[in-house]
Amino acid sequence: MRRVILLTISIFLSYFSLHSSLLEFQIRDFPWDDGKALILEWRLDADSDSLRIQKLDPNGHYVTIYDTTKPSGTIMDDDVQPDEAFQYRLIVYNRATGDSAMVDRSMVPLVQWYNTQKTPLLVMMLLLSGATLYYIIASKRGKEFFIRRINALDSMEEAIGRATEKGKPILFIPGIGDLDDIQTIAGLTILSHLATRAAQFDADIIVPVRFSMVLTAAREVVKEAYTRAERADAYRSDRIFYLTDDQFGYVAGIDGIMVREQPAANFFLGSFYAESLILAETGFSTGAIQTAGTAMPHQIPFFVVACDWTLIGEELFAASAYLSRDAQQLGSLKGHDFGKLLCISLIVVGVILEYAGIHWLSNIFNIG
Amino acid sequence: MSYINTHVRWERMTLFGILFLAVMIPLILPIGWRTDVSPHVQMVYDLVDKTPPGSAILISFDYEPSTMPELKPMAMSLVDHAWQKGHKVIAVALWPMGVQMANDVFSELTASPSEISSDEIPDVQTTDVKEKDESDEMMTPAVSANSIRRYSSKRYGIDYVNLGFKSGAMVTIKAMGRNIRETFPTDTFGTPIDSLPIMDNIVHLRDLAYIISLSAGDPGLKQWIMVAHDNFKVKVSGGTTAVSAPGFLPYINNRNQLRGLMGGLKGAAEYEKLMGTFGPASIKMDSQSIAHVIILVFIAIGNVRSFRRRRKQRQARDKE
Amino acid sequence: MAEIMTTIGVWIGVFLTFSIFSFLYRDNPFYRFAEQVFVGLSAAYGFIYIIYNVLIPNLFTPVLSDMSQNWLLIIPGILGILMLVRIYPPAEWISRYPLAVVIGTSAGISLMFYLKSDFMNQIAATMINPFAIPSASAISGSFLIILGTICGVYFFYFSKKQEGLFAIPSKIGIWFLMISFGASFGYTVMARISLLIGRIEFLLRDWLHIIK
Amino acid sequence: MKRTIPVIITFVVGMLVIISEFVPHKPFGSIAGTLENWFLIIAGFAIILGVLSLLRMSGHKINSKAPNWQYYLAGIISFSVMVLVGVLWGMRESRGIFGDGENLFNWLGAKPFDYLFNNFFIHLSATMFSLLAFYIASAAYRAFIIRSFESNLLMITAVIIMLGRTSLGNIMTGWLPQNMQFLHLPRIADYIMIYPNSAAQRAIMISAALGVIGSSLRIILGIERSYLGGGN
Repeated sequence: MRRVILLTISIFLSYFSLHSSLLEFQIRDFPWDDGKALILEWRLDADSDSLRIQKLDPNGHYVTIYDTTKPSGTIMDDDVQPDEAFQYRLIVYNRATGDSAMVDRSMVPLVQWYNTQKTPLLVMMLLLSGATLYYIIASKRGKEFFIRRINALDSMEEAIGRATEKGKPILFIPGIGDLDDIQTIAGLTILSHLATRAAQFDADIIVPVRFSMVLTAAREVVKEAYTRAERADAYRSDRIFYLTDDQFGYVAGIDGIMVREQPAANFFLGSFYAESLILAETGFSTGAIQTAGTAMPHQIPFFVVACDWTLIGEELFAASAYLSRDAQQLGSLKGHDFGKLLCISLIVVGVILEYAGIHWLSNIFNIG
Repeated sequence: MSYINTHVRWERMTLFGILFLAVMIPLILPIGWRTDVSPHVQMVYDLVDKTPPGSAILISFDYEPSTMPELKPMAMSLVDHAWQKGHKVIAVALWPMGVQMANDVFSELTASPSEISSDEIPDVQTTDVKEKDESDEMMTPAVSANSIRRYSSKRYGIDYVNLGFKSGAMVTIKAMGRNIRETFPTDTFGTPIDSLPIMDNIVHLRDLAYIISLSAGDPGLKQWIMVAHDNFKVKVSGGTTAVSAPGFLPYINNRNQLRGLMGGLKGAAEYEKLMGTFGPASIKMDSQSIAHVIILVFIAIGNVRSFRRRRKQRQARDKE
Repeated sequence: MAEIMTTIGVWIGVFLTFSIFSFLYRDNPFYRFAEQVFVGLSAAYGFIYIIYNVLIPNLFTPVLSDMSQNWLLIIPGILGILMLVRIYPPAEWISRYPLAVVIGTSAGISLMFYLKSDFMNQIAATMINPFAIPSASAISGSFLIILGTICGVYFFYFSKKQEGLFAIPSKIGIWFLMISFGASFGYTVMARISLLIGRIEFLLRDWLHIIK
Repeated sequence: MKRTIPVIITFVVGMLVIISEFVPHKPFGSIAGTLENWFLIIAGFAIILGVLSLLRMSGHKINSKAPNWQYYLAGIISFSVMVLVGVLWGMRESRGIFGDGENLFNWLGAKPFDYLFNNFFIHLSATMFSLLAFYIASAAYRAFIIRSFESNLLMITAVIIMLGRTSLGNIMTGWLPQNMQFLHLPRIADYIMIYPNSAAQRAIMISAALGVIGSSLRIILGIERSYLGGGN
């Protein structure tokens, strides 16, 4: 009997002790974020066999999200939505004494005005755009920058010349992307230069497009180019036309144009997917001089193999600046180069740090 | 008019004709070359093989008819393997057409032998049977022409379910991580999820033993890796078209972001080899091998011709 | 009846398949017919698809069912209509307004997206300890990745004549690019042959019933 | 009015999107997503322009009896029929003006729109796509010629990968002894894909990203604005 009483007392005491020694279970909002994380912190002075943190799911069940025996610690729950209350509970259990304790907490994750997790991104953006702006301003003030030759771009003029000599049209494909793809816009800015040249040489330029918004932009570009060349009268809006939104329907149409109109120069500049090789091979079979350019890594090989000239990746974006020979634009290319040097030095430093077992730099760059 | 003269045109036509035949003939008369298994496919196989019976697993059908030749054989082998191991298969789709893709696979695998039309029943069953039968501990299903097992006893809602399509890949997966039942309140046929026994005890992605995405592009495997693995720590594996496979190789790393990968038809054929079946992918792989040989021969001929032409030109120049 | 229509469907498919294949030989009436049918059908498909899957669910349904919650959607609606003003040529320039919104959005989104995923994350992926995995292939491979990435990036460097000493990394960069192009090409052959297999399967199975 | 305001709009919109990346608080946090949705809607309206352009071009060819005008007529008919059945009976889950057309469905085995899609569109699309198999062969035949060191690299890697990807590599080098396994063709192919190939792809991605960043900045700052046309 005494043993039973003692046991009861001890259970009572230990329960009490566990409860009172459980110092805290706190939930805080993750500071300066987009409201998608909470910090859960607990501290317990007594021993426990199991310590579980559970979270109330939308169906009203508590689900264990963390299971440990550590007496104190913090975890982050990033599976939350901003401005919604989330319920948690901490359950501690001590098998030897049979004690258990439970604490309930709830918290609303808040959205702040700045997301500190994005600081590396911000710094990098400011560095790159700052450098670009610096070079643009510098070139505006008359500083001249050297830009090496890009053969594929120098050859474009020649291709237009050949088309004019032969009296055959020029075909321009601004890729199969819509205007939400910068490659399409880059293609259109090159079109602006080509169309000016074509207008000067009085060559016919055909631009079939895949999306209606590209149609609108392409017409504005070509019209402006003809006006600039003082040949506004020669501009024909029906040479810039829409075919279809469908990838292969568009390609079937272009193939037809290539074999029937026999253009002497083909330009494929923009974003291309699988159809790249169909276009390039059909163009080859009609004997056109072909210039292609895309930043799609998977399609570049096909253009390299089947076209006369290929703008690889970044060269597509540099093209309009290069062709315009405009000081501001050339200055901005210098900004690209700053980015490259930065990238190379970061890689070198990063590799050395990684080898030394220091991971903070690569972690900074690994952002979601 | 055309740039290409008649000679070159005929040369091209010959190439095309040979290639067409080279692809077609092995489809009619399979050769039976076996590929060896790459470690990445082995990883996928091991993941399925080592998961205990009774586990619920998820296969995401993120493809459409255009990429069926590459991805459907993977789906067939995977579901086959999962059922052999006694897993419960839950299908979802991040692509609208994926729903139909999943239904196709299930109906083909569950078609009872009597449902298979007479021309689908093989004349020479025995030759195929001896290839498999290494690990039929769960059941002994009927065997069809391509020696893919048939599971007429597998029941919808108990052994497998098709939850259907949801748009907004990343968001959908995140929502599934929080609660699958809310993301998919019904299956694709409109049956409430609560009345499907297979879904008992399944609330989160974490309740799944593994997730396999058969992915033809974006959205697909990438989103599953980024959300299901990176956020919710569920094992993710997958199969992709051959073209996009290299892009996923970096995810097979020490963080186990991706547990194995099947790339294209070859990956599918390797999985069939591991399963001990000579399925559709293995047959097509023969076509592939022949076509590759033909192209290599073309390259060789092209080189010989260009070498001769250049020598002729040089000789002509020397004479001048 | 549905079976007959399915059979007819298969024959149509076969006819169109051969019409497109005939282009491999040269342009001909069959291809011209198939091409124009394809352009017409696919343009119609895109048109109908956008009405049912973009305009109705993203604009008309939300605006008509709950105006107070979705009033903001009126703006893109107006911008869309401004786009259509182009039909009247003297007012063509008005379409530049929606165009400016669209291009501004694309530029902003692309800038952030590429900075994150293609610039920073790729740099992070290259910060590797080459000796992390102690095998000859992994160590040599890691060095190749670091060297190849650096030289490849340098290949695109514009503001330096690539002569003398500066030509070396650029040259190495080209080698890596060439290896990669060859690899991509060789790797893609299989996917392309798969497409042809798919077509031949259709002809042999659905049409001729030679294979199962 | 014609040019300055659009440039200002581009600048403001571009800056808002960038700000929304760093400021999660309302109303900034959702700007990028909202604008993306707007893009879809504007593009949805714009498709009418495309359709008009297509009809005008084909109509012109038919009217003037230009060469091959009959085919353009076939194109216009295909377009009109597809649009008509789409509007009348809808597509897949969407209902048209006349509902789902059950009778037609029973007769065709699908909605008329889907019937056209399945039996015309899919075959045309798949066949057009499959032309690539032929073109990849002819491109290889023509271009993989031993010439310069660079083009040899291109060709040799392509050949190794092609061998390694199929059963051939296995047949050719499968017999190699254990200590020569590193010469096994599938292994070499994998090695090339994982290491040098990734390196070059990465270099292209990184530099192209710089190009995109530069172009985007030029667009937002209004330096590159040819897409807006001329005038004041």
